[in-house]
Amino acid sequence: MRKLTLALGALAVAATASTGPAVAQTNEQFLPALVYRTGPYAPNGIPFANGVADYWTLLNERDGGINGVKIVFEECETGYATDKGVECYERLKGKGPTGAGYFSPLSTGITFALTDKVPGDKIPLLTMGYGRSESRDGAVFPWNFIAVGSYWTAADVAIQHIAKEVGGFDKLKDKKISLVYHDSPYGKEPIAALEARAKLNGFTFKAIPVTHPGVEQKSQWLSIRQDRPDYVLLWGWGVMNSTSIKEAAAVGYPRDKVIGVWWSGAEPDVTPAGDQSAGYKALMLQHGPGKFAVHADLEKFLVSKGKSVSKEDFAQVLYNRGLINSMIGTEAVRTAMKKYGNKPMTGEQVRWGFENLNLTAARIKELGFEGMLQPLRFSCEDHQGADVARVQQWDGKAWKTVSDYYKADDKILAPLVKEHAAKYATEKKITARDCSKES
Amino acid sequence: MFYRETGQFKTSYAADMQIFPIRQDRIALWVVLAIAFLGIPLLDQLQVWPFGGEYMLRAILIPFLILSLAAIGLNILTGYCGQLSLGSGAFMAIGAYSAYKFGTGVHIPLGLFNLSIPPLPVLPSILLGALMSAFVGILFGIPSLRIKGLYLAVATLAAQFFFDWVFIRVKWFTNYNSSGSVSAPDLNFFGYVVNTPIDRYLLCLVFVSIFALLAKNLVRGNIGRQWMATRDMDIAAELMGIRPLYAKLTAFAISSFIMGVAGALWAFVYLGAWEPLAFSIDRSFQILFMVIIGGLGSILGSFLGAAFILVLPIALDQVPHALGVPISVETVSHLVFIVTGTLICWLLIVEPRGFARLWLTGKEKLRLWPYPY
Amino acid sequence: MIIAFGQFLEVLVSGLLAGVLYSLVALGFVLIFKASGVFNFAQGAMVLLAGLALVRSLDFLVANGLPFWAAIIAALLFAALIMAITAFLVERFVLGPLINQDGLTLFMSTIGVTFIIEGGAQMLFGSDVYPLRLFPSDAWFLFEGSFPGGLLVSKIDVWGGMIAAVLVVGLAVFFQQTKTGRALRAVADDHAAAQSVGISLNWIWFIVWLVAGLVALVAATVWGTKLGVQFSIVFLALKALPVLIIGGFTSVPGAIVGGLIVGAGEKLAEAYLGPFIGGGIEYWFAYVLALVVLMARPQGLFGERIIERI
Amino acid sequence: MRAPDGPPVTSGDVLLSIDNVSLSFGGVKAISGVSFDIRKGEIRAIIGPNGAGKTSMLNIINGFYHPQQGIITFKGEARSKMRPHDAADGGIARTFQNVALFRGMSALDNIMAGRTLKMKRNMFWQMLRIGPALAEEVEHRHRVEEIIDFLKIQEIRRTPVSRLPYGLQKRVELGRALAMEPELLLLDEPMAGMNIEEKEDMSRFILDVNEHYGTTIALIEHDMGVVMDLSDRVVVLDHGIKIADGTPQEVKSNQAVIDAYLGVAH
Repeated sequence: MRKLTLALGALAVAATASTGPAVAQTNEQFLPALVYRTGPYAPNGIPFANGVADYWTLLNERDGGINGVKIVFEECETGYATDKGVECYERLKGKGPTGAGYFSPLSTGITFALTDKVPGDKIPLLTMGYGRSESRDGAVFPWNFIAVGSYWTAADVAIQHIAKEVGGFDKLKDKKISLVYHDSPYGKEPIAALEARAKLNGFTFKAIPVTHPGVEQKSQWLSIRQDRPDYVLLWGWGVMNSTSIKEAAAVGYPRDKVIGVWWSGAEPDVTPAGDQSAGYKALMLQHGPGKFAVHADLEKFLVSKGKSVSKEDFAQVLYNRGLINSMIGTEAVRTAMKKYGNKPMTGEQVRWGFENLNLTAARIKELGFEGMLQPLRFSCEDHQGADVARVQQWDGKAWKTVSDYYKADDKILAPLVKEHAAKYATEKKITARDCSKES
Repeated sequence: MFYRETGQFKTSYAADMQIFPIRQDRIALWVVLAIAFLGIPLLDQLQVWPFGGEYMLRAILIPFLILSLAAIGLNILTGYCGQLSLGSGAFMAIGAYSAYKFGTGVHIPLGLFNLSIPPLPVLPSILLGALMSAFVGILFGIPSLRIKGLYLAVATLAAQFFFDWVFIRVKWFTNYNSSGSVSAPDLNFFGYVVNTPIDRYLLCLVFVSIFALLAKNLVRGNIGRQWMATRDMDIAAELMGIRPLYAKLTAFAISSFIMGVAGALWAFVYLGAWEPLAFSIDRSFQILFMVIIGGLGSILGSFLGAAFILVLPIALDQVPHALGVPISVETVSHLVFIVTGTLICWLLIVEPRGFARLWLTGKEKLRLWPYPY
Repeated sequence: MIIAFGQFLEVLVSGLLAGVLYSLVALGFVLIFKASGVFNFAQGAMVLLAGLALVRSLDFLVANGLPFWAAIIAALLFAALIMAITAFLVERFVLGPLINQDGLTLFMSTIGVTFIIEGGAQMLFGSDVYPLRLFPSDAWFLFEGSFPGGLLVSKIDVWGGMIAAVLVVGLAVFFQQTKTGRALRAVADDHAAAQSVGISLNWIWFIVWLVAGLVALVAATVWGTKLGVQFSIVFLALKALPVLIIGGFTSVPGAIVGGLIVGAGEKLAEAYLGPFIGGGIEYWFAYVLALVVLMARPQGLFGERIIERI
Repeated sequence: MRAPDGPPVTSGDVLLSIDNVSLSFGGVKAISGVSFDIRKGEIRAIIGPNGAGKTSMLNIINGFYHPQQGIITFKGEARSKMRPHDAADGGIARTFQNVALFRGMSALDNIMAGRTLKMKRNMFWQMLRIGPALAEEVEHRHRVEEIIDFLKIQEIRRTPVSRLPYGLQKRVELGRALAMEPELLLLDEPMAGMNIEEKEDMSRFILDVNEHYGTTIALIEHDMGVVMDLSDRVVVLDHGIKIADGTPQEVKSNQAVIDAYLGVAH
């Protein structure tokens, strides 16, 4: 027992010692980063984390922070594990003079766990392109911002693209579309939207689960080979993506009939499979890889001075996504400052900033993200802000954009969002906000 | 000098059979309990170091208590009864998901006879959930009558992977949620909603204290001796009339029950919303480490092991940061792996019976100090 | 009918071959368990370490202008050296001091070793995914005349099968024909007796860990080509476990037969049982299969019979 | 050592009888067609050279081995085989050739474990450990302390048995068997590896048990002097066959026994 108290005492020292230095200066905006640079999903986690960090550093180096408020950030390694993510959240949420501005966990599991905690702590969650699809409904989920696109958007856009390839929605009838998915809440999210689409467009939909972490998919792809679906949608993460592409090649399934979600469409997903990846398509969370205006600044202020944390992943898909993620977050902070003044913002103020964020085309261009992001505007009802996506194809060496923007069909998705949000509200006994009364 | 039992005479067997026959130990226990039940809430109320903010409670003490409980559960099975289990995660999951089902209403359509139970309050939900876990524990304990040692561990792994799959695949358990992730109902105890960190902490503390006491009573009573006899020499135990069936299955049942409670608390109190991955094989291994590092066959060891395994990576993670050493999280995370591994090996070399034995040895030395002869 | 049979055959064959790939990992377990009674949980991590050492040195050498074949040989030697160093360190600092401890303690210590290897390997060689291309990974389509679409056989699986066969023969020769191999068998039979005839236990343990490390390297070449060298490779240990259980902890042929049974069993179950109960059942099916075998034979199919005495 | 004036128990009720029992392991005969009986209150020795099947005989009596053939009658009930817990329930206790104590437990707990069958409170009472459960625990502790006093092992109560010297381990094991309050006590080489002094102590304990508690004892022992002093009747096995049965005096002069011990070829 005495040992126990000792251990706890020692721990307390460690815990408080670490909160010490951050409090020193007051004109600092603290931003936490939940990252996974190790473990099974590290190949995908690293470039994203690098993009996030680089953009914040860029703001500090180039602009001296946000409106003169310096950004202080700290990474915490989650290893993609929910309980570790919760620990990181607890550790970081109170740091800095005003606490954490917002959290981006980059994990559906951690997002689900934090969704329950953030209303109490009054910190917004920015889950760009992942998380609960129904959290688009800002009336029920005031603290979640599923920016740019949800899995239901992705599912809908994928079907639209298939329809275009086969020559119209009427041609979808009697087609077979299978979904190979990571057997977790992440992978299961699109099923509801795909089932709705299947009912509407009359194609046969089949969902094929792959057990975490997805290193063994032989039987799944053999069944695809025997079943011969017209298209295969891929909802994987980490090692599962490249394994899927390899198995598709091994069973001779045409890669250009495989369409991955935007989390299955980055360089670490295709390079391990080498030439076999050629032809594989994936959705874009609006953006692709490559250098844009902002990269010139990054090279000038960071890379040339050795301040960038990225290496080969510079300007890759997930790195760019990290940049966008940081940009949306810091723009929300900037928006909040318009109302509350140029000082560090609390989570509650940043939430207001998100809800009133309006990234126009002009503003996006000004920020150097033209070509990476379409206009984005949050509102009380709409915490997604945009609903468009494109498709890219891997030609064996690089990703090439092969489609225009598709807009997800609100007639299908809006009722789904309403239904699931209402269910969540009843379950958690939440009374939805009345958005007509919000300013 | 201060730790002496000289002059303390027992006048009855009942007194000799207390948990801590030595007075100083008893005092220490009361002090720890007083700190846990009164001191920590007070410090939290005053927001005194190290309880500024909620980090200490929410990220350290609550998971520590819950995982200690799970470790006690596994210790009964592995430490006391000698049945190696790698399926703790599964039994925690069964506790969590069953409690969730009882808490949100059970509805089983059986054709004409629909079985419906209205949503139950939290406390009965958790206990019924744990009961389900105990039931499944008995089921998966049956192979232990034939299979032993590492081979048995595989039977428990079968449980682990099977239930991982069940809770992902069978939508009934997640109330047909599209994503298969569920969130806990309100923690309403007799009209009082437990919500603040300190309330949650005290809730866990009450559960852990009660179950630790009950577990301690079991292991020092008749059934505990049967478990240990089965562990140490199952054949001799059988020839003395100890039925292996009864001893092993009760151990499986009690152990799964406690792990079920821990699982429900982990889901309801710590995570709030969870998916099956929260109870994956990693969790099973984590609990097993706690038991082995803490000390097989020791309730105290379960607490020590839980503290060590939970706190070590967190502390290691924060030390370089606190010292202002600029190391990337990547390197830190790798170092955490290396240091944890090294410490496990080192501890096993120094004392294979874990912290609990180190503690006992220390106490024996202390008893003689400062005059070793 | 002919289609159904073709499909069945295809699933069966690919399952058998996939099983052999598990056997590659399981073999490392068997070697160490047989010679030292240690259940080596670190085998999966050793495959990761070997793979990382191989692919990183290979990439480095190729980038520096070495011809591919020379680079491969050099990289294999480098990886073998890394495994030898690992074997030495494990023997010297972990198992040496733990000699005469019970099986559970030794098992736990290998979990500690797993952590050290996982952290160390990633710190030294990086935690990204590194493509490795040693074997072709497309497929043959056999009997296209008999079955529509032919019978699909992955080339890499066949390579894996051949390598496993060579490995088993190699190990058999090593155990039967070499002096060290015979010493290993003597130690496996009786520690004390082996020591009394002058066999150094430390040396033997080093050798056995080295051999297991080399087996891990072989497994890494195949699995690295299949998955890319990355952290997820450590999960193979969990796929190898049921193989090991079915075959018995102490039998080299058992590891192969166990692999065949697990591979075929889980693939057939996924294909023919999975659709009815929701799919994704491979993982637990392998374990349930192992459990069923254990209920019939508590020591595995090829394990040594446990006789209870008092 | 047995008081010379006490008449040897040569007649009385039969407690256990072995009738034409055979046991083999995969074709190797360990015991073939052995019959003998054990009378209430006697000390019955089973002797024979190594490999004679003595321990197998004890294993059959308390149900660890199941003979392929033959009838075992215990307390008037005939069965073809014993089950270990039937034997224990019926009051057969046992010590082992190679000490089979519960090594992770203290001496006290080992002996308390012997009371298992006598303790009736269920798990839920034990969990609470109040009222009747505590009273039961205390009551049995009293009984166990009597045994501890009897065997003079008070000082080592709390010591884990794995730390005890061999002689004391044997004593604790006897205590554990006594705690079962057996009607029939099987002792497998209770004095193996002991020095003279320890042997004398152990002999005294065995006689005391037999006299004070009236416990019937069957023992295997190599030390002929001890056997002749202690036992009322002796049965001699060789190669799984009974070659002699009778009082120590009778057996001692039996030619077959002498041959067996001297190794005369059959």
